[in-house]
Amino acid sequence: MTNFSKMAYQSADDLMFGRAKVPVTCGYGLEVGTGMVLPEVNFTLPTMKVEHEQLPAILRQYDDMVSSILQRLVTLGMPGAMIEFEHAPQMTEELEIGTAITAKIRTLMQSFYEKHGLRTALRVTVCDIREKSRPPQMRSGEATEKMFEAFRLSAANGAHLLSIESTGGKEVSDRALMEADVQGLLLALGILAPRDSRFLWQKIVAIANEHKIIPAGDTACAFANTAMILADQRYIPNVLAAVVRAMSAVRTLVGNEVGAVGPTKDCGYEGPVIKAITGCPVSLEGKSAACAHFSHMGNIAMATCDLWSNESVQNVKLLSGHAPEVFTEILTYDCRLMNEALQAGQERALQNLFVSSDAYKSVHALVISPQASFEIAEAILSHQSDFDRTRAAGLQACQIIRDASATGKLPLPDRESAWLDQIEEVLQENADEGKVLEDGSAQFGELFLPKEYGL
Amino acid sequence: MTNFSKMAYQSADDLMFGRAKVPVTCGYGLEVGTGMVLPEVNFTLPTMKVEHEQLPAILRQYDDMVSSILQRLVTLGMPGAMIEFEHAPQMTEELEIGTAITAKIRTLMQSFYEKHGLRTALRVTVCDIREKSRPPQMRSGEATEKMFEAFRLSAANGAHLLSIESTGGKEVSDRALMEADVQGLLLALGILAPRDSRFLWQKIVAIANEHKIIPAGDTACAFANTAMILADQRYIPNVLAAVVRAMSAVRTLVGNEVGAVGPTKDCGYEGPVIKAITGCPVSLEGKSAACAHFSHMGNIAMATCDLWSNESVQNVKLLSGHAPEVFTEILTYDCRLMNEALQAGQERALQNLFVSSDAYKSVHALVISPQASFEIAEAILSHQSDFDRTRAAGLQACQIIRDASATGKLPLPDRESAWLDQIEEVLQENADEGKVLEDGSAQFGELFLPKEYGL
Amino acid sequence: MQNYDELRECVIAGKKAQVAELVRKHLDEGKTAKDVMDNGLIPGMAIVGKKFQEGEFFIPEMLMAARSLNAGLEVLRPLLEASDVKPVAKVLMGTVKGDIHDIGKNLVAVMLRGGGFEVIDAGVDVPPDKFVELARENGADLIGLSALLTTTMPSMKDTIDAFQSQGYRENVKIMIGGAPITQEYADEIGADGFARNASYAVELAKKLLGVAA
Amino acid sequence: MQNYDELRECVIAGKKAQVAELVRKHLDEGKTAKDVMDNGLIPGMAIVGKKFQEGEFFIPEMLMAARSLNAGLEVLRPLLEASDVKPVAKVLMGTVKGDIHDIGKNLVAVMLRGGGFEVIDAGVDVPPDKFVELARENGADLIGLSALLTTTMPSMKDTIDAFQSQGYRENVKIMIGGAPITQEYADEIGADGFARNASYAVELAKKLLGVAA
Ligand SMILES: [Zn+2]
Ligand SMILES: [Zn+2]
Ligand SMILES: [Zn+2]
Repeated sequence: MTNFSKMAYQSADDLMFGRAKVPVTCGYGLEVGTGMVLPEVNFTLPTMKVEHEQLPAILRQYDDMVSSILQRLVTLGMPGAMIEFEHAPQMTEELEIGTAITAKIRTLMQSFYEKHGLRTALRVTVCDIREKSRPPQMRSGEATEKMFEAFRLSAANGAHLLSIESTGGKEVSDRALMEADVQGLLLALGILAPRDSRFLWQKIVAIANEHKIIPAGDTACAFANTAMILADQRYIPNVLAAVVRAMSAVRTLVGNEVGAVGPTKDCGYEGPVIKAITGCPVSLEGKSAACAHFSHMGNIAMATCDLWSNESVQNVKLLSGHAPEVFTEILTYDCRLMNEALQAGQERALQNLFVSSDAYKSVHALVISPQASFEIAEAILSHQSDFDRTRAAGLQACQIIRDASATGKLPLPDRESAWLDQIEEVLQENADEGKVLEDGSAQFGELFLPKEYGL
Repeated sequence: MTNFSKMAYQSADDLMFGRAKVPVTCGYGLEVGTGMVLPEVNFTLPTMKVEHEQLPAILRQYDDMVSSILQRLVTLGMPGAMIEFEHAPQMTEELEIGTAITAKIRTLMQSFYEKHGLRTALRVTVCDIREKSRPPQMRSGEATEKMFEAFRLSAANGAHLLSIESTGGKEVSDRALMEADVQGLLLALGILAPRDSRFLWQKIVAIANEHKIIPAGDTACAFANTAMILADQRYIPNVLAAVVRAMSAVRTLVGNEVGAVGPTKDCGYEGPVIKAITGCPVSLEGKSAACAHFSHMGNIAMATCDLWSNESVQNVKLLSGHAPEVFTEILTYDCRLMNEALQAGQERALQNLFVSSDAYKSVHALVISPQASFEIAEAILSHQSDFDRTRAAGLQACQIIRDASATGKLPLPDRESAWLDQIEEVLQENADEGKVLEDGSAQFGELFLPKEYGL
Repeated sequence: MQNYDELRECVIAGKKAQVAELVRKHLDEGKTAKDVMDNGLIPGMAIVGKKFQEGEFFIPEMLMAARSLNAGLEVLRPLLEASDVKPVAKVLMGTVKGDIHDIGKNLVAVMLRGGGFEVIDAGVDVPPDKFVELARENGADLIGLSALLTTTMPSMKDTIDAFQSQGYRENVKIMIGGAPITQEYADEIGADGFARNASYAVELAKKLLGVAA
Repeated sequence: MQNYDELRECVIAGKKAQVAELVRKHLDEGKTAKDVMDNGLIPGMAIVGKKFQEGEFFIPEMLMAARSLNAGLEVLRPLLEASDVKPVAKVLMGTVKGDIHDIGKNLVAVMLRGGGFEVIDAGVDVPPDKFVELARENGADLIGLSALLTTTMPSMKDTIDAFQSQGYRENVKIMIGGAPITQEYADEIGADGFARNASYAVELAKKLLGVAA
């Protein structure tokens, strides 16, 4: 177990796309973080059932999708890519379905490697089906066992990397977000989520080690992206979502502490913070993932990425071809541009454009800039416990937003500004982990089971 | 009529995205070419019939598409955009359908302008339905009359700009491409197509002037993109398609000679040549038009664009929203990046990356670089007649490819190299327009009607 | 009516304790429970709904207002139950079988409650038969089905089919929603409506049940 | 068979005049027309097809070879017609009503001719009834429908329906293709096959008609 106490980088300026302090080599000779940005392509089924009778049809879909993706990479001369297979819940539940798809994809990757020298690696992201029961059983019960079995079977049947979008604490976070209850968010992100990350990732790392594959990384999607999308629909304040983004980095970092080595999951915009602390490569997504979700960080997300992802797209027909192939081409050109900059020694200029084109147009973009990420990372490392770190990250985000607003660069409506004051105040007041747990248990007690978090 | 005899720019270095020597102001305060790149968004119906009974359903589709596009532009703070409504053949044929859609789109644009200050302009691209009969009647007959009536009605019902993907000479070009008959291509692109462009655009310009709207521009799509796609499927040599690209610029230029002022049509990769000669703004498309066609010029097409387009996408649902809205977001971030570079004085650095990331990976990309476009433009202006210009453009493209291959930068397979020799030889041999017409009439006589070209 | 101004303001500001206190004060002054409700509490909440629609209020602010409304209703309840107050329409909400996303469903529930509906939450991963069973048990007027995955959309059809085959389809309206859902899909599987977002769900629910907006 | 080497090479290289001359020479030497065809011309063209499949030949090269093949067949024709040679399968190709794109259709026609089929070209913007009429008139075995627009895809269904309603559906196989077309769409409208590109169209045509590849 690594207890990260020192930043991997000296300054925010050292954070750069395509280069990671601790690169990862995986799959069919794929290097991530050694001076090149590569596409991470993700895809999903069109509207159809996932059940045993459908397995041949499902496999045909994956065959078509992955073949066309790999062929497009070859046609465009992209030397390599990460292929992500993300489980729908049924693929984790019905183990043979997830396993069969994994094996099918792996076979295609192997044949393209042998025939065209295309370097790829297969990331399998198992579905966190533990959140199914309410309150969720995070450590016991059938769903938990099935989930770990899915990791084992994926590892045994072709996965080169293991990932998850873990959900420990989500049951509290979901409610706390809608109520803008910052104390509740401290409970969810500062106490429950890190405890779950530690439990979960220790097991995933053990499985990966046993099969000699890579325990890659997590994403705070269930918390921070949920918040961002709620804010985008004007359901909650943007500043709340931005602060949650920062706070959520700690729970993801815990995975790295117990052995995850990256690349982190694409939808984790806390990736730059994790990279700043651990030096591991990160996968990110932005404009070319508009197929999966709209965002305010289309360009800025590229600033520090090692893999560049489309998040997910269904296998529907567009005029040129099917959508997964279309987005493979888009990602490839984005990567070409970054790689050309790296080769020409122009990466700083390009990164500056990525950052400045988005950073002051939205608070969501602001908090994921290399500079903000670096500052949040420093705030995290200035404390020891997960709780203190989570709180410090949140306070740092408040400070970053306040500063940007004060200079006049970031336009912040009064309503948002008032919320920022309120959020900061509650974060300031709640320095005592014990009290947050106590109050939180009173407020959210019916939503979570303390013993499922080892409490 | 402008007889372009002098280049609008001094050198290839002066060709830059977002800046045109002769900008165009149109629609609701939209400026094109005055220092900013703006999205040009295009969209089409999902699988459905275009007929009178369907008109309410069709209008609902366009309402949904355009509303979500305009809303996305507002959300992302993009100050303006070109909206292109491109006719399916039935929309030109059944005049009330095309007209009703035009009026509907225009109404939405007006309301977003009034409510949000969103600056937009409506480009209506009428379908060249003259090619329907075989051999096509390019100047007489019902289809021709209907097409011009469609221009008139579009102008009267809301179009701010008129465009077309004209097809004069396509009947010969289609066959000549498949047979790699370069003499036939000289007939199609050097004799028939320019004659048709002159006839056609004089009429379009008159209609536009009458309604005080903009006669925008054409595209050599029917020739050069057809060739590129055939080459991409390995049906014809890549070098042939690249040479056709250069040759096709002359026919498009003729439109400008008789009064088209730009922006040229998005799918016309000869746009940079037109810009170099006339100084008019150009619309281009690349990686973010992968929804419509795959290409080898995803980044390099951005190098000189004033509008940046997605070419076309059906109204299908992706995970985030409908595809037209998704591609609006992608285009917007591309534009943000270019505009940030223009603001920061970094446009040269970014343009260099656009160019060098693609230029030597494919001959299709090579011939549309600012440098190549400038050289082709110069070759064109070194001659007087359309025929001589077309032939000179083709020879210049051969030279550009040969030079790039000779330096070792552009890998050119032997097979392609042999074809290049052959193509150049036939171009060299066929300096006599009269003989090309005579030989071509013997070879392709059953395909075209001389009198429909004023011959 | 002028004298309800403060009560309405307190509902809008979500001041729970003050709302209860003011309601008691008005009753002490001799107002009827119905009058306090119709002219004090309900108009206050209506303004909240309007502010949310116009982007001036966030969900947490709406939730606080709803809680203060409830605190006021709590005081009135014993008095109202004696009189002839219509029951509000009942909505059964759930995420369909195979799908475990619930924040979308929860949001719709919040919005519906804010709009005066009674909401029964069936949870996530709900099998078709369970929906029918709960609808019967609770006498639901409207069923709201949520799905966030292309691979669980077919469960929506299964659920509607279950209502049909068990002869209960006529008793309920069914609306569907979620990221991959479209109006076309709603039409295809025979749903009565498609809610493109949580705010629109309330409008749609009212339309489907013929309740005044 | 060794002595056909030169003939085969000339077919492959598309040397029209030399092919005709060599065919005459072989006949003069006493070979039968069938032998020249089966062991000289056809194997030469088969190699051309293979080279195209493997990306070594472009369409123009294949067309030149096909023309040289025809020049050879021209010489043999009077002799072959006397003997018992099976007619090749007939394909009717056209772009459906409303659609005026024809290069895709033309490409498929080229490929099919290269594969030994007789192709009747119905042109573009072909109404459903016209397809049925031409199929009857020409005794077509296979119909190839092309569409490049989402808005003209429905004409494919109309055309298949026309074959059905006019009682001629059983007499033909129908394959469809074009940029927006998918296998799912082919299944949905009852086509017999979907050609994802022009090269595959030949394979599919052979499969549908039970002709050896
Ligand atoms: Zn995610
Ligand atoms: Zn075009
Ligand atoms: Zn277009």
